[in-house]
Amino acid sequence: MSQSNQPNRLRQGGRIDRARTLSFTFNGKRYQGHAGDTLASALLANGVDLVNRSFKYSRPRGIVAAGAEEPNALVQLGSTEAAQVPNVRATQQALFEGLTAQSTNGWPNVQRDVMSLVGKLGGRFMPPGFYYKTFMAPASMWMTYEKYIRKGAGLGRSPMENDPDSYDHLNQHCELLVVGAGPAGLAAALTAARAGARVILCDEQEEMGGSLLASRELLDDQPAAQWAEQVISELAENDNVTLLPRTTANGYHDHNFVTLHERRTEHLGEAAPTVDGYRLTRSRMHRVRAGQVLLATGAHERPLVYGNNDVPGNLVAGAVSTYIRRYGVVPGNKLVLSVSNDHAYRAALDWDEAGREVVAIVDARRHPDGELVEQARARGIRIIEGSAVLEAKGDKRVSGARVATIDAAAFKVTGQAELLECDTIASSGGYSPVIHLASHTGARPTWDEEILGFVPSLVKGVHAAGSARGVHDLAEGLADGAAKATEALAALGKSASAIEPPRAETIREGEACALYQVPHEKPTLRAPKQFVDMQNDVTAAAIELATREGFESIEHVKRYTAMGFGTDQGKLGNINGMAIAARCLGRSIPEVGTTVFRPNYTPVTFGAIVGRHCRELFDPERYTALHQWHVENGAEFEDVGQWKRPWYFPRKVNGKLETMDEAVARESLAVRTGVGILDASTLGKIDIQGPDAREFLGRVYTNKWAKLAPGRVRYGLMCKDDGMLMDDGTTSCLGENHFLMTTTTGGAAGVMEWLELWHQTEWPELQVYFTSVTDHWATMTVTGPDARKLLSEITDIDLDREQFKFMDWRNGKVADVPARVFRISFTGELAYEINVQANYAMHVWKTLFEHGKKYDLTPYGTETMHVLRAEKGLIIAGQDTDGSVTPEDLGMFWAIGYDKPFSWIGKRALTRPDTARKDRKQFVGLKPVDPKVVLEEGAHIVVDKDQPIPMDMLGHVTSSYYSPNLESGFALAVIKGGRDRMGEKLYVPMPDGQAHEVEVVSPVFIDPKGERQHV
Amino acid sequence: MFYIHCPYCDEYRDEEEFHPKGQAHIARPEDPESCTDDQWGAYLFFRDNPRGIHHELWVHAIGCRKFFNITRNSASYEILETYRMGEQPRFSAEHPEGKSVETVAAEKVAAEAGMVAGQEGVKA
Amino acid sequence: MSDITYGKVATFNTHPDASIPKESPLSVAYNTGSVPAASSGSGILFKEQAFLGHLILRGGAIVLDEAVRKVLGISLPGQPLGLALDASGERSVQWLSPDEWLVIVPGGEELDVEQRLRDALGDAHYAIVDVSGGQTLISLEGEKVRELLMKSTSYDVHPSNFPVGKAVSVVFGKSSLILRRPSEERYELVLRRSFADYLYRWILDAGAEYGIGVQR
Amino acid sequence: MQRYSGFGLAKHALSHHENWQRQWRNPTPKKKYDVIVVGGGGHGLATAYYLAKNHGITNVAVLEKGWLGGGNTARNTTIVRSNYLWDEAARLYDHSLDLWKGLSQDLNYNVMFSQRGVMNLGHTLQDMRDIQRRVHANRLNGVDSEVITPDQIKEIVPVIDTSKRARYPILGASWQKSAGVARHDAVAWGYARAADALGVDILQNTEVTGFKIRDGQVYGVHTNRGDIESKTIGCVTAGNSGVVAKMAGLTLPLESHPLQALVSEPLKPVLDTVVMSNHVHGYISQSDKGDLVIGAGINGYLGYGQRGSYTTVEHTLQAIVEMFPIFSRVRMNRQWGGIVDTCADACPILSKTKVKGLFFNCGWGTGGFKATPGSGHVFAASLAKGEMHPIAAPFSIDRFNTGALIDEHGAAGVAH
Repeated sequence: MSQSNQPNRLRQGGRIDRARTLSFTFNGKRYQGHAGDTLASALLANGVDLVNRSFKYSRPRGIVAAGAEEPNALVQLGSTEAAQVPNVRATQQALFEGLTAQSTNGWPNVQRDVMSLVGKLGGRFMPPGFYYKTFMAPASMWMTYEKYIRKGAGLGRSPMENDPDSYDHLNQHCELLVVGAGPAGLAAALTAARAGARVILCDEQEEMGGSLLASRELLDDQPAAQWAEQVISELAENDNVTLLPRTTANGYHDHNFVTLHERRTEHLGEAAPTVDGYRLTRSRMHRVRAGQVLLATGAHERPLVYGNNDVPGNLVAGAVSTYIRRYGVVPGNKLVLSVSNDHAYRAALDWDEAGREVVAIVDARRHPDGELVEQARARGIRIIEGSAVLEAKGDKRVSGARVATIDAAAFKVTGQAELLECDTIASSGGYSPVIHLASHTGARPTWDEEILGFVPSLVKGVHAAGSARGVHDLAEGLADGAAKATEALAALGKSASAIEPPRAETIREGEACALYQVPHEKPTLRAPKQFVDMQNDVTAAAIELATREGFESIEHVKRYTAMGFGTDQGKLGNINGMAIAARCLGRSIPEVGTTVFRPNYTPVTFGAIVGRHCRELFDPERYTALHQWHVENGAEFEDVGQWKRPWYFPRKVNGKLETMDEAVARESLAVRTGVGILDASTLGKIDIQGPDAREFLGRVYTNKWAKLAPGRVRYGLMCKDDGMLMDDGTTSCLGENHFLMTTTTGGAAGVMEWLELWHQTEWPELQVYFTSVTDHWATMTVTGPDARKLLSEITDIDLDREQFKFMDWRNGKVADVPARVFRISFTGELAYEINVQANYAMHVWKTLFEHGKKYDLTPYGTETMHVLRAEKGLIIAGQDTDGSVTPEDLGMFWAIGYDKPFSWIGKRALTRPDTARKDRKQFVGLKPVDPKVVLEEGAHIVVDKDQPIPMDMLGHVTSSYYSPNLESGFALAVIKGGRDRMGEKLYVPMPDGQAHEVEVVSPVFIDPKGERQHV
Repeated sequence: MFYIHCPYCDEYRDEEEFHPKGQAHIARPEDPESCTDDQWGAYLFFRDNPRGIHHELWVHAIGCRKFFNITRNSASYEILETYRMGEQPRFSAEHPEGKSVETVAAEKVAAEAGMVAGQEGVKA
Repeated sequence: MSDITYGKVATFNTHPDASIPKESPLSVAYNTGSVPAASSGSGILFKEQAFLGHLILRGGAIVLDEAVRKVLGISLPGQPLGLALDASGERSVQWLSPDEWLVIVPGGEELDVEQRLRDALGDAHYAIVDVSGGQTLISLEGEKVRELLMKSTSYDVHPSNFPVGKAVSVVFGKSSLILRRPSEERYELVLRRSFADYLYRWILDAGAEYGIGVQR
Repeated sequence: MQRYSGFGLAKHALSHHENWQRQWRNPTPKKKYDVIVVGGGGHGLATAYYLAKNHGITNVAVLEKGWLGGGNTARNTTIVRSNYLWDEAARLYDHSLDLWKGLSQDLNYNVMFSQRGVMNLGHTLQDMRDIQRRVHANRLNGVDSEVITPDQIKEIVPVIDTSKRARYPILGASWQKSAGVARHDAVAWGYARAADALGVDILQNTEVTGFKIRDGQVYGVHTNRGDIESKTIGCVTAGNSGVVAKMAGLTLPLESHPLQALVSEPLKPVLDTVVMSNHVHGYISQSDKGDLVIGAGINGYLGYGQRGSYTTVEHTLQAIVEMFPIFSRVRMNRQWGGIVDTCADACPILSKTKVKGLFFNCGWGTGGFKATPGSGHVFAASLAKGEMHPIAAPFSIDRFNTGALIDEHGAAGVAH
């Protein structure tokens, strides 16, 4: 084992697996670490101080913390393009063999960064808000300035290749979700599990146990970590408990919905491994609905804000202990510890035990007297009382600490500074409960003066325990976890008795003092930079300046300085920043505001949020029963809602595939001269039964239904109560109290819900039931002059024109399959819509083609359908209408039952001043004067083609095609006062300056008397 | 992400199974033809839009397909109750703590007595 | 004629001779998708029970109960989300809403059942609609079915919430379906025809981790 | 007002920034003002600024219950465009776009209006028909707009997937080159500073609790800091408009819904323009800091909680990854929500009310930020004259009774 190449690795200790050495690469250089390391602990073990450059000033930065709160150590992960992950926090990335990482900033490299010069020289010219104050002249130059500003944007970079991995979701339910498997969380989970509750326990770290894993304390006279292991193994045995290590609760949402992001494979490699032939999902989002939520999320230690506190070698005190005790890494040789509390003394004791020099403990309190203080004294560690580190010395690594006595309350340096030589400064300004999840749904945390931190305000169903609510003592935290679990279960009506917590030694701690920003001899604006938010390079001076400029709300301060907007969301800095703002404004912290957080607690890969809803599973494709045939016969498809509908069927002609125009010309001619067939199965179909079915139809349709006899079919218009057309379709009378309604393809679900809405909420007294039968029936439209000949070959239905008239329907067999055949037409030709139970559709369809060969039966798609119906002036709701068109605008007076006794939906609105206007846009036909012209759909129509812009627009082209039947382009349009403009010549101005001349005509272009459909 | 008790399925279901349908208890005027334009406009478009307790119409779209009402706080998003069409809420801006079950029962009896004559819609 | 008018409502026999070929809603999936074979290692077995008779029954519970018992020998599940089977397990009645039930019977029986129900119900206000062509039934068995369901629906499928005899309509992937628990070892899905291909692909994808096998 | 410039900045740097002045005062409310603007968001502040600058009415108070620009101004995705369908809306938004172009100089505050272009993608044939319709209308209305092909899209946005692989392949887009983004907070602060310099009193932490109305005429407001009188009051309170209207006994034809947005972690520049898709439902741009700024959908329920449903975020990111598969490994940093006041026709209300002297400017739905200068400009003119400005007139509350709606659902960034 080559211990030698990891200079900061201790000979023993820590929870790493020394038998497993892992190689990794950082900024192109190879290093070694061990299984159980994070990238951060491995870098520290190897003495890598400089891990990044800062965002704005390009200052050298090192590792500060050991967990989610780390602001600096963001790296770009991945050895191949597709495996790139930007902005990975080295403190949260488990080491794996072959891990490849780079600093996200620094050019040409992080050691010698050109931009650092800019930072050094220009830093002073970049106060907060400097963008707002400059780059304004001349106005035309901003885009140029911005181009250069943008070059400096960002931390890591996006991969430029598609992700090789996939992600998934797991929906979970539990009675109690415990977030955090530290002392309070374990005690809570155990209490709930023993009470038989369904429990989920998650923890963001590689290993459960939280602070117990690096704790100095004993539980039941054994190392705390051992107790944690016992609890975890008991929980693992319990079927009702789900343990999720490596899983971050990243968002708390309303009604106890919590998203847990489980990193399933990120600790194994840069792409997910394959196990038993299945490639694991890279990570998994657990979408948890919890009866109760217990937050045992612990606390983040606050660093002190002093000069040059960002130089590598400055750490938070707790991180020092964690690296030593959990990873067997001492991140330096000579430590100065600057504290405001007893708890942090542990860092010095651990450092001392690791055999390295503690230069001094600098304690801001005049007379620290807790047990840990005594222990430190007993070891002969120098304690400098009433003092703090004013300023770190050093450039790429701490070389010393300037220390002086201070008056924290008066914000003054009171003594002469002493320079202590050291390479590491650890600091602690107290502990901020991790309250993020509790505030995700808007609850405002409250300031607790006793613990000098915000404690969560809890919404219904959420509980906090242990450090997460300021109970930092180990013994109390354990008991608190158990007690809160019983409270949570009681809220579900479940009784549980709190577990007997393990025996823990209570360590008497002296009172902490409030210290955030350490005063300097120079005023803040002139002092060396004192960083508050290291990721966004926000200094104490910036906050002071913001308050001077009138930014008094903490929200303003944050926005003006960008404090807390980084990927760490200000976990280390926000409260220090608030304290500084409060000092500048002469207010208290709670008066300045509160701190709220938004999901995510830590950033989450888009892929994990997306889950399997991507690529081929992004959105359902709905198929008709005939889909396979369409695919095999070369259909091009159109997306209509979620349906895949054949758009057209290009044929190979002389070895070349037809264009759409060619195919559509052929298909539409076939229908007008021979016979064509359309798969119309996607139309919505609703079975309506009941004695009041007819009355109901009369209320929801604009036209009359009282007299429609069984065997007959009628077209209907459906409006909303604002009078605007919403859907249309035919409805057939199957029996006196039985109807089959059809809807548009896209409108099917909406119409079904619409009918239910009116029935359930307005007219429950009407006896009627609606049932969707869209998928039950397959619908095939056979249409064209030869339709009767073809159909008669394979049906027992009497197709005689007198026996089976237009707008009749009949039962019978088609291709030996029982069918309902509707003689309705959307093409203007003789047409039969054959409906069969969908399982038999393919047989009927194929039989039609067998018999249709001699008639050249031509399959056609939606494009030809559109052309054919447009030639007949038949609208498509949603294309020729847009939610602002009434039946009157469409000129469909024949379908408006003005004298129906019930004021049907939409009727009242038609007499409002605007809907009754005579010059509303009305539905008309347009014929281009040049028959070769096919107008652009959506083009607008004007009277005066030479009018300067803005032009007065009369309306627009809703549908436009070339008609092989008319041998001309033609269009449908809505035009102001259109019905009074028949024969008028208008213009359609195009982008190229041309204007097409058009004549306003009837929208019915073919067979105006409608004879062909009656043949 | 609401967890909604469907009063028909009688259990809590995830929000994604439901569709919100706007303010509850907006009945279509009995005689539309006698409404003024302003009255018709009020029925179509004008809404209470309160910050606080709100009664709203939802449908259990992926589920039993029944419409029902929710009393919800539009600021905290807490759902105070769900109730079937034709029922009256216990909680309201006037009664944020909820009327007692007895009061509701008494009101229901009175309302039913009053409904015998009229064909009042269930949304009223 | 395949059509009988019951009073004022039309019924319809959709079935031709048995010789006529038919295709289940999963035919595209079987033809163009993957059909992994079941093996001893399969944590999930997927099996379609195609071509069953599916009827939607609408009406008041009191009105329908007696007729259903008479015709199917099953008590109408009056409680929400109830699923009741006959002794053979081949016929079932499922609560869909306070006035709606799904009846599933062996394929070809549906018209007969409908007509017998109509005979029994007389003049009452109710509706019966044949939807057999529009949906298909899938059975899922195996120790990993619950995990597959958890990947697919936010409904709580833990046995404490989803015991035998329960059936629910739920969001599934980005579509929806009916999820049923007819017995300890079996879960059933009722898919709509047009979504069947998507749902099949979704289920296979979700089940790949557990070695899902398709029995045909 | 201390003038901002690069030179001034350098000078301040030499004095360690010790001499910067407040950007706006913190005055004590007067008893009476000529005009009161309720709501200190972008629109309200702009209204006050133009009242003072264009109409010489400087005895104006802006009453803000919290902090300036703390509502939707601080929460939107900063998109500025004017490619609206109907003449009335196009005129309003294009008027606004014109003002955007010189705004930084006008306010002496860099609002970083960056004309990096906005494209609205079409994924279905109907999408393309709607896009063409809108672009044709824009062109004849003098609004810069064109239809572009998938190849052109790919050229402008190389990282987008325009292949046929997609569930809903991209068929084309409308493209407004002169559209772009701006720095949202700076807009509020810039207007506040400029209005303050002209004498406007900006009163933060001042919450209106009621209106003083006599004989149908408004003459003041009750606030948590005492009564303040004015016979002309403009309410510009966005998501809270319904609540404010109720204090005056009014009901408005709108509802307040949650609208969410989210950002990724900062990335090196990868996306240089704004891409919007109504069909797969998401829109995205990249800020100067490097965050991908992503707009999510609106929720259909009433919501004042400044948060919406998580599924909406899921669906939005699904759409983003569908269009930009390479972003799958990019990470989402933060999400948040705003309260958008939406009308049935997705157009705003700029209107008098039944109460004389009481005006409302609301209902901007998802389209408020881009309209900030134009909205303030025409609303100020309306308050100054007592009659609605011609550009504002079609947006009267009356349209909901007459039926003269201006249906902009197709053009609104988010289909409601």
